[in-house]
Amino acid sequence: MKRFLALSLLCGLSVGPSFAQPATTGPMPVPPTDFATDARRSAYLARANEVLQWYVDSVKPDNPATFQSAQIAAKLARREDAAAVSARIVELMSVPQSQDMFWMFPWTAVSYLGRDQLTPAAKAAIRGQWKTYFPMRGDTENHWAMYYASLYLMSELYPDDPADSWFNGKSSAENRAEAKAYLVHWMDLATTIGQGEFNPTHYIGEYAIPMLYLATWAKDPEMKIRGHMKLDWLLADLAENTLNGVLRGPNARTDDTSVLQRWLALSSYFSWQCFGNTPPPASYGGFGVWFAVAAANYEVPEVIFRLANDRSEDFLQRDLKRSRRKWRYSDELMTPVYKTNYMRRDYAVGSYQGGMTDPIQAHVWDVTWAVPDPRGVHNTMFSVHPYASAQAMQMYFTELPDHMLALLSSQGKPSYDVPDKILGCSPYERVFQDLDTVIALYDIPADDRYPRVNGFFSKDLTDVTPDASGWIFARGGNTYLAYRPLAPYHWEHLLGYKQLPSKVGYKWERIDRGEKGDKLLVSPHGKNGTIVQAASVGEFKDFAAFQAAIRALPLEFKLAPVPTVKMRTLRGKEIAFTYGQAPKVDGKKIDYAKWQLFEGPHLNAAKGSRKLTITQGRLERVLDFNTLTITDRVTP
Amino acid sequence: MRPPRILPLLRVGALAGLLGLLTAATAATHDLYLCAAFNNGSRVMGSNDGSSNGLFKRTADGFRHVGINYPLAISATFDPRDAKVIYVACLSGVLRTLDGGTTWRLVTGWDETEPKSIAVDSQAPDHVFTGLPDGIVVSRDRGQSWQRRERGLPERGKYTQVVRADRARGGRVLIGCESGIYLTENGADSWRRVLATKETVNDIQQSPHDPRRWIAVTQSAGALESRDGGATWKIIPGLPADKALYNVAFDARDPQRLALASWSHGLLVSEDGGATWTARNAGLPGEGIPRAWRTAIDPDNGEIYAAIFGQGLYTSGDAGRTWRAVPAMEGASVQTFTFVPSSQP
Amino acid sequence: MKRLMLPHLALLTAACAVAQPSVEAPPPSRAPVPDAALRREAYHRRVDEVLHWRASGAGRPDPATMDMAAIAIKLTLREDLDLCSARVIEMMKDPGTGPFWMFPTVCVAYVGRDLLTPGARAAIRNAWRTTRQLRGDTENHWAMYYTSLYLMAELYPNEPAETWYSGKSSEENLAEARDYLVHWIDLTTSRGQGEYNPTHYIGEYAIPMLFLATWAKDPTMKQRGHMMLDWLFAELAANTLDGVLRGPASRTDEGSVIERWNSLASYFSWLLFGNTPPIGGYGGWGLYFAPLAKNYELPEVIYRIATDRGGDFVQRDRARTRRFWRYSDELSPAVYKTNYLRRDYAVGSTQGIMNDAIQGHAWDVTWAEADPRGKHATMFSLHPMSSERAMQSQFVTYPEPMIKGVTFEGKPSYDSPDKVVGVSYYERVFQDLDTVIALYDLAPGVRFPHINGFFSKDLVNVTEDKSGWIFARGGNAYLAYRPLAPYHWMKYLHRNGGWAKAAEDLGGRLLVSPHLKNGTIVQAASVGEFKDFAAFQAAIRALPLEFKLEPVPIVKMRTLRGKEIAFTYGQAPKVDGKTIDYAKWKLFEGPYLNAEVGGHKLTITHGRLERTLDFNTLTITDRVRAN
Amino acid sequence: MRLRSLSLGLLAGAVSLAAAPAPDFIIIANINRNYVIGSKIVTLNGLYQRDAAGAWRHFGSNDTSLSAVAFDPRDHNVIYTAALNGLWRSLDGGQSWRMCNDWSLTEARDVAVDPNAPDTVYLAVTDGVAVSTDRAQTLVRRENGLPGRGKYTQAIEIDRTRAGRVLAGCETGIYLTEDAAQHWRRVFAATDTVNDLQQSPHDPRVWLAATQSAGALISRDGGVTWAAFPGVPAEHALYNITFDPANPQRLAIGSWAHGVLTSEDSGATWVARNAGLPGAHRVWRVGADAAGRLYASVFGETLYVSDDFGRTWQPDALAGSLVNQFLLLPKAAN
Repeated sequence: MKRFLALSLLCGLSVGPSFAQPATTGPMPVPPTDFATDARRSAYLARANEVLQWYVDSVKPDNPATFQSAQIAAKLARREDAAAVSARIVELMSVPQSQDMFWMFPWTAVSYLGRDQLTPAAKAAIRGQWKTYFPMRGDTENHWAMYYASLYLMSELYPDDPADSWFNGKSSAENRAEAKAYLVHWMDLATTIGQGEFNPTHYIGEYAIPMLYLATWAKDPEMKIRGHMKLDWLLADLAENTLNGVLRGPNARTDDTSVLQRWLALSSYFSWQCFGNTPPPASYGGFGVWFAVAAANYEVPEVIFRLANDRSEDFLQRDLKRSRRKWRYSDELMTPVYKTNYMRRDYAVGSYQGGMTDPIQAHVWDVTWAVPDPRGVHNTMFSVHPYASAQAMQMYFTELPDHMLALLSSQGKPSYDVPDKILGCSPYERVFQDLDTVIALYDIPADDRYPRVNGFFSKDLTDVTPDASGWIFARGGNTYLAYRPLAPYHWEHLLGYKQLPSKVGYKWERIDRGEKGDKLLVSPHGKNGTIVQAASVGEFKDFAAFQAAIRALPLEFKLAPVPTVKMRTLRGKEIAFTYGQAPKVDGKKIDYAKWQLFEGPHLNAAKGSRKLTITQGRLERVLDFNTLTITDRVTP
Repeated sequence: MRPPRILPLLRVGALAGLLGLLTAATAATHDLYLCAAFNNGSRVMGSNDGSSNGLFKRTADGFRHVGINYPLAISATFDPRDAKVIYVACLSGVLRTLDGGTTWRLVTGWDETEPKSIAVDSQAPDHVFTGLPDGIVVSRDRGQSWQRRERGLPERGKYTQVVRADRARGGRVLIGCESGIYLTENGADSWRRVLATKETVNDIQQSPHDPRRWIAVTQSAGALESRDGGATWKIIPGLPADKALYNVAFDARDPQRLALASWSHGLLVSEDGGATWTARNAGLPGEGIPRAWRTAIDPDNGEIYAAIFGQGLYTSGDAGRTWRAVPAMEGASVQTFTFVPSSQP
Repeated sequence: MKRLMLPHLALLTAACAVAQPSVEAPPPSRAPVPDAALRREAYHRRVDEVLHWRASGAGRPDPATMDMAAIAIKLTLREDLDLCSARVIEMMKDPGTGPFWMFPTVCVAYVGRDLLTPGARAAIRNAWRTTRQLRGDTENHWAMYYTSLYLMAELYPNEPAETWYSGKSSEENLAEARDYLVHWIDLTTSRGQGEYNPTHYIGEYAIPMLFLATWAKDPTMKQRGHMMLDWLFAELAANTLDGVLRGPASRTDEGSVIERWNSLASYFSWLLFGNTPPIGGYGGWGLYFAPLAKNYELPEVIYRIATDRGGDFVQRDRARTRRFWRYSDELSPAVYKTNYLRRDYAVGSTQGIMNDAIQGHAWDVTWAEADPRGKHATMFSLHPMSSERAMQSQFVTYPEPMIKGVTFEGKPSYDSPDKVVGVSYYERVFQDLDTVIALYDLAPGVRFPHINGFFSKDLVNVTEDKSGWIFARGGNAYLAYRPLAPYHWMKYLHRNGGWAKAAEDLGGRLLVSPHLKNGTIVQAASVGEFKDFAAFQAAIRALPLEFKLEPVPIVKMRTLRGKEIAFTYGQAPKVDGKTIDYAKWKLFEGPYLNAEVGGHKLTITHGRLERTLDFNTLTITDRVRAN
Repeated sequence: MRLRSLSLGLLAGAVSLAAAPAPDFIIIANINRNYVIGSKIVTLNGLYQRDAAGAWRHFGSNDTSLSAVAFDPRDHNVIYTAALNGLWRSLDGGQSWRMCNDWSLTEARDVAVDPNAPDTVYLAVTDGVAVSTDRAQTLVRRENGLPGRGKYTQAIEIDRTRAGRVLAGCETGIYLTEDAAQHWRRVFAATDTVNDLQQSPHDPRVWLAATQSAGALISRDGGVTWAAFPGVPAEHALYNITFDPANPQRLAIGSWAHGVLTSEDSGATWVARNAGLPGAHRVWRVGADAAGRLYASVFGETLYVSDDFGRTWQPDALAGSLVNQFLLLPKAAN
């Protein structure tokens, strides 16, 4: 067992400098108003340089541990201290390497950044490790993106080396061909039936960085433009799914922290770096430096920049994504994910249809609200079925059934097999969202490990008001929220996790923050459901008026034989939704088969098309992988 | 305790009981290879615990690491003509050495991943069969190139955990899949299902005494036996079917002795050819039932090996009645045992 | 009268303290840098060289050394911000007029929009109220004028008419400027550049276009600026050899005609392609490109065209003459331009047309030099026309004062019999690959009834052969020059830029052929194509050649490349019996640049890279052809 | 030089200037001899008015490119100037200006206001004629009857006796409209440019023209038919022609090649009057003030004045100036 990425691994390399990160701890960045090329460009470069500066400053002369690959890359990117850098590389390369693709891409970056700066000895030292150290390819799409992009670039940097000079016994040409074939295949998948690790809170770095490297360094113009296009694609997806720079909506893979504090994700580094509209997480997310070292070679297309920053109009975006590969116990290798995001100035509502996408780390739906400063704020509301299952694990992992649950906690996932968990998807959940109404229905077998539903109530909600009507009203930021559990419930404190020092694997302690912490609405009933509706504070005279409006809405539901809800939403839509059946809106069935790869005011792509059209105002950018064409158009 | 960092040769402890083992090992006619990792089972991609992992070969001084330090090596197979030709199924694909482990090549490409098991057709040793999470690839040039050969396998349900070639008849291979056992008799040109299961078939073994006799263990269908070369199967009654069985081992010296590993039941031994089975867990580590991951029986001396998940390797000279820890294997996770006749060049 | 030349700003900024490394260093490597990141870094280093050169010492101790370029650069570098503001206020007390004042001011206004003090910004803004701006009369003037007006109107939107010198509101100014720029782009992308193949004026287009691409708020104008900038640089790339601009030029000057490297175009080649040294002071105008240069990325396909030539190529383009206000049946007749570029030399020409009254350059053969600085690597002939009527046709002037005025305004060479710049009514040119035939039929009574052929000081082995050919070698090119009428030699005296008061002897000769009916044939070949010089000469001599000069000059010949050419003054030339039909010429046609007349769409190609600039849909498309 | 919209009764006979309000004497002068587009203007250029003391007072915008000026007869605060940029208009006596044209009109050569329809303004440009009927707020081309090519228009002059009757001096001759430029017809064919057109202040039917290669012309039928002055040479360009407002017999021509040519017998005979002017002639414009004093602007030199109709010349102020127009402007009602 393996492969649950803990990002802290790489952060750990930068031995915690004691000085401040200006953007992380400083005031909220002012959303850009000057979209001129020079203003955007200089601010973007300044942000990248802040990262580099921070790393350069973190080197302590008397402590070699503070001088690692990230510091090396930062110095090379700034063309500083090439001699010292070379010497340090020789030193670092003199011992066996580890970390697999997380080793590969940094050292690929160092090799390229240093190709005209490093001593021959330093270059040879790195190159030598590509023979002696055998990095694993991993088992996720992000692993492979890093692995193959790195292998591709290194085999281009050393284009004619024989098979016995590479760890895997393949020649440069063989490695290059294999890497290219996979990357093309992956891009093909992602641009026809959707991104696998969609809406990534963290993994965006593991795609964006390799793609930036391809765009920057690939010699083959095809791979160069592919990298460029895919990077645009990823950032367009990010831009469209962020509100004030904070990623919203469902995620293929995330973690407990990012689910509660949406801002605290690597994606916030990318919003900061590329869009300038939210602070970066500490240490620039750990991975940030690897983007920053090559950031100058990329320009965020203006249409994407504007897309990230303009929330003057509400919009609804529907995307098609993919589940992780289901090796077994599924009729389909990759099941389609129908993702919805409804974005308003004050809040965002996002979901997919429920069911299994990733065995451990998925997040299915939520309502998140805008806050002036997102740091430390748990600005979200959602419910989950706390599902834990060996068979679900086996679906995705090529493992025997018994040991995985037992090991998760030592692999950094202590919350997987606990009844009060708030992360993960379930085969027993069905979700339907129409604008800012979400209905989640549950039909959990009685013999399930945890036959209950956990609803998350943030510490940052105000005026939480259980109403006689059955609705629970609350306010988050400038958003009124109404939460309707469909079965009896009780409240618990949501316990937090504290990581304990450990030499082997991870150890955790659970913490109760008491009344000051988050609360869990626990509804211990297998047949169950949650309805959430949201509205802007500005839409109602006062809280009471919102409550009255919610109460006035017709709502019928029953839970047996399967949960079913009929209701009118705050937006006047008549919804009929039965567990296991296609939802109906105003009498019309939702036909997921008709969903496009992207559909909305800003991103559009037909299923299977390999072609994304990004639109914002009069700007349009088309990324066409069929013809390897980037088209920038301005509508007159 | 953790193994020393960066140590390809595992040091041998001074346990008296060990000497017998080593004596046996040095006198053995088989070499034993293990696929093992020393990461306490908690391998996180990208982590660094400094351990040496992958393929190990038993030597007089203990288990010596061979070749690449690869934490997720699953199984090793060798060319019956030339034991220097070794195939290792690992997370990245199939690793092959032609020189006994000095140099290696990852012979598969991007579209083969996470193989679990490899079989070489002893009648046509250039033919290599690899089981993947999504089916079967076959090489007819000692692993240099690979083709999918899945005619007769279902579109879904061909997750393949184990691949075994019939040593008696060329082109005859059995595979244990998610949806049962499939058989080819023409070198994988076509397959047919010979046993249907709902969950994965975890291991298949051919009897060293009677090539028509096969035993399979499964995740939820218990253990099964075939007496007709794998064409038909029947449940072995004495074994539980409620929990997954991981693997099974014949004793090449004694047709009555069998061993079976299971996470939930521990180490099960039969001394009557499989008619009855007894748990032999005393002395194995763990609270309650030991997490028996793999078992094997040394063809040279009948020692039973038990790999306990994350807790090392144990051996028993008395059919599991008592167990000894194998020194310097503490914390190891042993994935497979491969006995290679040492008479091979 | 007015409006001929750009002031030589390079002189104004010559007083900077630091060295200009690239100006003084050995010529840069011409090898292409395939690595995009290294290429970008090298580009940025060149930009920084310009910025630091101009910033260094400017303003301290003498504030008067801070001109607008220095202010823009210091603002870009975030240096001496207080001084910048003070100096802006000072300079705005006495604003200039016209596009050459406007665009530097706009540059400072934008670069300083967040850095100048409110007082400094107000001073700039106020100058745009108080001081009338002349629009000028050339396309480059208007490009600068309207771009500047456009950007100021966007920077200060919604302001009333009385706050602008034009008496028009921000919106009116914006609309007018936009309309003109769109019109100009429309004209250029459908019928060709007016001031084509510009040795100097490229700056006066490229800088405004970069301003638009960087600062225009209206995305359509931003996109147009970006696309035109690409268009200009694609043209530059395709017409340079080793970074030096080649071929005919709509408007140029003596310095650039005989020393082709010595032009602002070389600054752009240096900055963008890195393959030739920049001219001194970075061409003066280069200082206004540099502050923004890092906001532009030269498309790789253009870089490749400039630096990575697969082989010899012919590029045929269409362009336009300057507007003929009178004395012409057409306002702006078509120019048919040919450029043949090889590794060792380039041959370029128009069909022989009065494209500009003063500054045209119709054809030449230029060769490559390891270091182009100071080299007169060119051979051509011309009729030294000086004509009041020609002046009147393009200027709103009376006949007499114009010629005086031209000299008065800084072009004493215009009315000189031994001049080497200018086009003539009486010249017709045809080029096939590396053969040029120029025929002359001068009207009796023309002011200077002779032909001047330019023979560079850098030619070697100039050999007057009894066959009538004059053989010579320049660099790795063999040259054969055939005057069709008797001639004599005279010393070439150089008036630098045409404006220098003194005529200097830099070396070189003029072949002067004082006959109205006349002609010149030039053929070129690479040294590597022949065993030795004698073999080249023998090959030329062996070519069938017939010509007569009466009643009009006519030449029938076989070229070194085996083509049978028949060319009669005033008639369409024939190649291998086939008449050249200029009506079929595309806007661009060649291996790298292709565009249809009226198409508004340029396709730029190199290897697997393609970039399309489509003004119909305001679309930039980058494509990579898969392997 | 043009005399426009004048209430000529006031001027006839050179009456005492003290008796009636003297007309304003206005010129367009450029004093920046080294100006090239882009260089700094260090002197005042454009409109000058002579004050009572005889000094030249600059007003309006400093513009080196003005070629002509016209005033609204109803209100002299409304000023139109033809300029490099096109047409500039002031509504406040020159304090503020509006560039009335857009990019499609440029290098205006002449401007005229119809005294009988004073909202109507005619603009001569390098490629034709534009007309405004709203005091130059909007300008439209009106070229029906002008040729496709050959309509370079140097001079535009309005018949003060009839609204909408206008003559245009073009590359290809003189064109007449009688319907406010709805239609034009050619009344005189030239091969080069017609440089100047003037209507007599004494007899509105009498018109003069100066041309580049057809000599000087006179029409006695309101510009419908034209005849060359036999005594005026035609081989060189004539730049402008003027009446003497004080004396109907007196005419003067300015010319680069010939200098000042004068006639004191209504054009029957002509003599060169260059004594006292710099040697190489290069006369750019001639003009006459209300008192009959003759002025000559000499290219590259300065403004000269003669009190004896050209027999002797003295330098005036404005050294280094080049005058593009002399204008006598009667005092307006306001």
